[in-house]
Amino acid sequence: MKEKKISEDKLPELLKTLKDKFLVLVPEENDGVIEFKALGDTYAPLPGFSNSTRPVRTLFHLTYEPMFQFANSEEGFSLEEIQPEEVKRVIFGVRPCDANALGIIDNLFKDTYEDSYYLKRRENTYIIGLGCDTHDDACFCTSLDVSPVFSQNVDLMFNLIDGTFIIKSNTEKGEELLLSLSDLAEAKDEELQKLNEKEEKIKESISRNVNLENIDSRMRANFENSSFWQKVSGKCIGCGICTYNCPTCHCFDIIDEESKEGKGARFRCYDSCAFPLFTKMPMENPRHYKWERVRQKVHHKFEYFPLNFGVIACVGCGRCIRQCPVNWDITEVINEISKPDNKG
Amino acid sequence: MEEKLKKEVAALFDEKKIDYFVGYAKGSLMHKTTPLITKDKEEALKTVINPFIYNNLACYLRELPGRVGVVVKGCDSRSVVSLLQDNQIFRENLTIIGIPCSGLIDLEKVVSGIQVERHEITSIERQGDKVAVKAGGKEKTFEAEDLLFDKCLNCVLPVPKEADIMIGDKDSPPVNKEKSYHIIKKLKEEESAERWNFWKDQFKKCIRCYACRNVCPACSCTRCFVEVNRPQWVSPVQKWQDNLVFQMIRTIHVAGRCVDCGECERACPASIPLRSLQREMGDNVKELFGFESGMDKDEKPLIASYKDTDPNEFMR
Amino acid sequence: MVESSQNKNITLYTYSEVEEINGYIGNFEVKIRMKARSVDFTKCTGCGTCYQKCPTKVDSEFDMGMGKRKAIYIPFPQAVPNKPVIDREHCLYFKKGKCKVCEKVCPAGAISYEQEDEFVTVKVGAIVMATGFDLINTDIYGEYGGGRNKDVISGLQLERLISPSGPTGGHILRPSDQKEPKRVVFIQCVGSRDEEKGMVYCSNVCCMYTAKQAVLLKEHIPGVEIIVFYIDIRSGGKNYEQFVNQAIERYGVVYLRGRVSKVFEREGKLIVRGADTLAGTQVEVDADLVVLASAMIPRNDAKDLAKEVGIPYDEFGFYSELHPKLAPVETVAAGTYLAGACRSPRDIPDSVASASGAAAKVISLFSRDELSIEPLVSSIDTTTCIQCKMCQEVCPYNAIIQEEVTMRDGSKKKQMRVLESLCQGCGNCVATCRSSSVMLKGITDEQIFAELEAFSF
Amino acid sequence: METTKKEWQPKIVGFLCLWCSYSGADLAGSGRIKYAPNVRIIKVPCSSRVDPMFVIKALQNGADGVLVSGCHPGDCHYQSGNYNARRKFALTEKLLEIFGIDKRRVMFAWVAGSEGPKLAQVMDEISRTVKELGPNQLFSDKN
Repeated sequence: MKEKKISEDKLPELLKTLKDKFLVLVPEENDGVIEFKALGDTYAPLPGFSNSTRPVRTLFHLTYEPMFQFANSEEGFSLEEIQPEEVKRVIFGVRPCDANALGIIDNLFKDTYEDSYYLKRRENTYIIGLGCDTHDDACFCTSLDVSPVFSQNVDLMFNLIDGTFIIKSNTEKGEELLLSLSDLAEAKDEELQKLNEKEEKIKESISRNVNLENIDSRMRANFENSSFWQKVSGKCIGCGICTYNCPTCHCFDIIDEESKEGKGARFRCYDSCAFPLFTKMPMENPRHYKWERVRQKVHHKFEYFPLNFGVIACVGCGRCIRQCPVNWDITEVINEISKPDNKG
Repeated sequence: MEEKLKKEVAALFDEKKIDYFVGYAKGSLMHKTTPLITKDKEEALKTVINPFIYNNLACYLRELPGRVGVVVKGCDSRSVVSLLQDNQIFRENLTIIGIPCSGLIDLEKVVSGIQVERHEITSIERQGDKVAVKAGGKEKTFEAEDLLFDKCLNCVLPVPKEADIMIGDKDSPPVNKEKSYHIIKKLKEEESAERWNFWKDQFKKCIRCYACRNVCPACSCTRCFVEVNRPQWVSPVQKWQDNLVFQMIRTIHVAGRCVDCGECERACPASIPLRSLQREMGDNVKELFGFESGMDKDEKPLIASYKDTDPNEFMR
Repeated sequence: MVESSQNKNITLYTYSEVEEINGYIGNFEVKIRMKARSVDFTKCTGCGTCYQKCPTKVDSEFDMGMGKRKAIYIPFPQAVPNKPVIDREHCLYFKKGKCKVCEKVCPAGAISYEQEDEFVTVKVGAIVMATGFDLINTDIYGEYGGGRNKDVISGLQLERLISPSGPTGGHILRPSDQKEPKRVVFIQCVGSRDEEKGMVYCSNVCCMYTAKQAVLLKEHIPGVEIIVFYIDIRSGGKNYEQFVNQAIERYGVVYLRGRVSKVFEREGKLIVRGADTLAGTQVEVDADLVVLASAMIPRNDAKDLAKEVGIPYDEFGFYSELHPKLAPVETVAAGTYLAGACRSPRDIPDSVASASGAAAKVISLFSRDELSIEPLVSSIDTTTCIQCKMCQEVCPYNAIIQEEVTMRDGSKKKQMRVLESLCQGCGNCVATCRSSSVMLKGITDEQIFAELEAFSF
Repeated sequence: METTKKEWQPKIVGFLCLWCSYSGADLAGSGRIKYAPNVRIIKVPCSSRVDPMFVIKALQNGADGVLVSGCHPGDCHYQSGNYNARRKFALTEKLLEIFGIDKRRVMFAWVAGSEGPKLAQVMDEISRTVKELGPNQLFSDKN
């Protein structure tokens, strides 16, 4: 289908029509935290580069979610499965990096075990991407071949060119959604040309860069280099910001919470490899030291995940750098590993 | 100042007085700084001093073996003293390099002040009571107290007390108690139920990343009580109830240790005003027991000591 | 005392003070300050020439200020060891740098002015507290003369007057004019059973020693008249009631039930004004000597020592026993026992009984190789402990120590440990530990948590 | 039998020290002193055993009120436990205030072993106060 377009000032109206059929989520700022919230009376676009504080995956793979309830009473043991809510959602304003990340973790949640919670939400959600007009100094999507204006994992892609949104449909779901929106004009070729120019311009201006040449073999070679890891992990405080707010991290823990009278529920909740308790076993902790945990995080993204699914689990959204309380910078670490003089 | 610090650091390495240097380096993001922990003299010379050295480096001291030279601001020096009181670090292993502090500039306040994003701001310069900010074509001068961190506006100790080397002269940030306390004051005036609802909403945002705890020098346990699972005081499931209980108990645990460095609030990715909790607790500790954290390394920790004259009126 | 000084298993430290107590049951380390005596005991023969020649006279503490001693002195005739000591506060040489008479006259050359306090640390397995008592200062009783009248004395002072080795050689002569008294008034419960000014408790011994002293006075001074003002006569104890009856019936001691409201001087006599509540009349008698049965109180520094040892004491300063009925000589500080009046006012038979009890407890403690204790004790998880030592700070029993241990790989590491023999299981350390590294067996957090959960709200 | 709807009764957790307050409760019992039955007692060796965490956890578990009681200052069976405890209690009280939990839900009291009547008084007082405050909805997901 040919790209459509809509004038910038018509967007709130468009979103409003979607609201009749869907739960429409749009980014909203509150106290410096940008969150996807249900669309209110009107949509107010956020200025400049403003990606959500938490990646959009947190709307699919929830911080915590009950999986089943159980009760143990005199009548016997009962168990009731809890399925995710059946709500058709439209998420508007997803940045290409975050959309790409969904594509990456789809691999995992669709793998040998199909994760119904995640997949059902994916199925029920229309993702409308919003191309970046600008970026900040933490962004490095270009290094990971992520376009700042398009992603394969959106249903619709919006890009603002001179006061007009160019709308590109990317999936059948997208097309279906687009068709439901009445009379949108088709974008002109020169507008599409301008979009390409915009893409090139942003790509050029992103200066943060990671060298991923032969990264897997270099990572492997560097694995045993404990002094390297000790050094680079020195200032890490071991909190969970970079993992919890990473668009591709997905580790979780399973907890049974039993309350009074034998009633309870099983929960799935986020867990982070930055924590000492992560995968700790009764007598042994596989990652006893901070440097081992930092190494796990980096290796998981750049070695193990590619090994399993053929794709690096990083999209260069820059959250881990931007939000880190001590400015720990993964790009510096990767580049350090990629340095030709790094002995490994 | 920076040059003097570099000279001192070089001398410490040359005289083999320290094994590690802990200071600040230029960060990888515009205007930000990052902790610098190194055994290498050349690397240590990358150290910087500017109004953005917000990290409280005391939180690294427990981990480092050997003799450590550490750069501290006034608030950080109180953390160091507090750790000394708690037997977590030992004075003979430390060379404390003190920096008189005239307040730290809160980049978020700069951004919202000039309405330009951080990475587009070309320069931020402190000139006495004023701060000049340049961004693209814009240029604006602010009153320093409008851009400093809230915590700095009611600083108890701008000049480190427990220090071996002092870099620079006396210095202190402007005082504006009103501004420093605006959240605390607002909450204090509310009914307790409203206060509870406020915190309830705040902790619905909490993702339990534990950045507040990990960045806090007062949280010196290797195993936190939340990691205890028999009994499970706090469930790992990030429900607001448990998030809130976690912070409540943390507040009790750091009472008498918290030096109002404000790192918990700065680190919080959910922008929960944690500092106002800790600061108010700290003020209460001072009022109740006349105890101010991290002022005298020979003082007994708050909870390990008592006085016959401690408040008793609240008891039935 | 002489006997115990000769026992090879007993070491007496006289003229010494306990400075510091460390350790725990079976392994106490007691640091003792042996005060400088200024006399070399290895040389002194105890001949007594020095204190005969010493020019300085001082009020004798042993004679309750009624007699004199010298600046170099033996506190009382049966003292062990029977060798003198120089009172540096009053000695002319120490005060003014001149005199040295004792040094000149000492045939053994035993005087040593340069002697300094010495410290000795002894290792002991158990400690018996036997710090005894003081008398309340009756100067607070203005109605009884407030200490201004020399002839108003305490029971202990009268005891010295009766003693053959006392200041009067056993002749009962009143302090003011050394005349034999013809009428003596005893006032009971001075400071005892007095919520207003004194102590709320009964001093236990006064009824009986008053009866004894009354009888002795009757025997010493023919025709002496004795009047005892009392609240009630407490003569519980073997043969005690008979003894009091005998004093009244055979010796004719007059007992008047009532309080004395005032003692004052008139024409060289002491006028005692009081009530006879049985007759319901006011009485006024003139006396030559008034004896006050002053209350027994703990030694003035008993509390300091208790803090050092780690035992509790009551509001007055008497040491607290572990259990009032079942463990009257034990204390909460394991390995520390109580004997005599340091626990509560008591007479000689009771003191001997409690001392024997304490000794028996010590013997039974020492006879075992292993100690059985309450199982409710704390323990520390050294893998999560950060050694902030807060538990050590709050432990009232010094039951938590930091020690160096050798790890499996041969390296040394410091860690905290609870001495189970000392721990009394209060749980203060548990609630103080932030990382939940301390556990109180039997009352664990898990158990309390389970109790909370079980309430099932 | 029961015809009238039962009046709501608060559930209160009481942490009582073994030596004083718990003995006080014993004494109140043997003295046949009547008091409100709302406090469920957890016996602890000493008030210093009470971690502020217990108080918070009790409230989170849905207790409508918490009573913590120990020996009077100076009377501690363990010498100084209650002095240490008092500092923690003062902090706990402030903590409740800071977070906006009604302070009246939590009561700290000194009750000696000889104070049976006071124990009864304290029990009545907290029961009455908490009853007035109503059920503890603080940690409830509703509202």
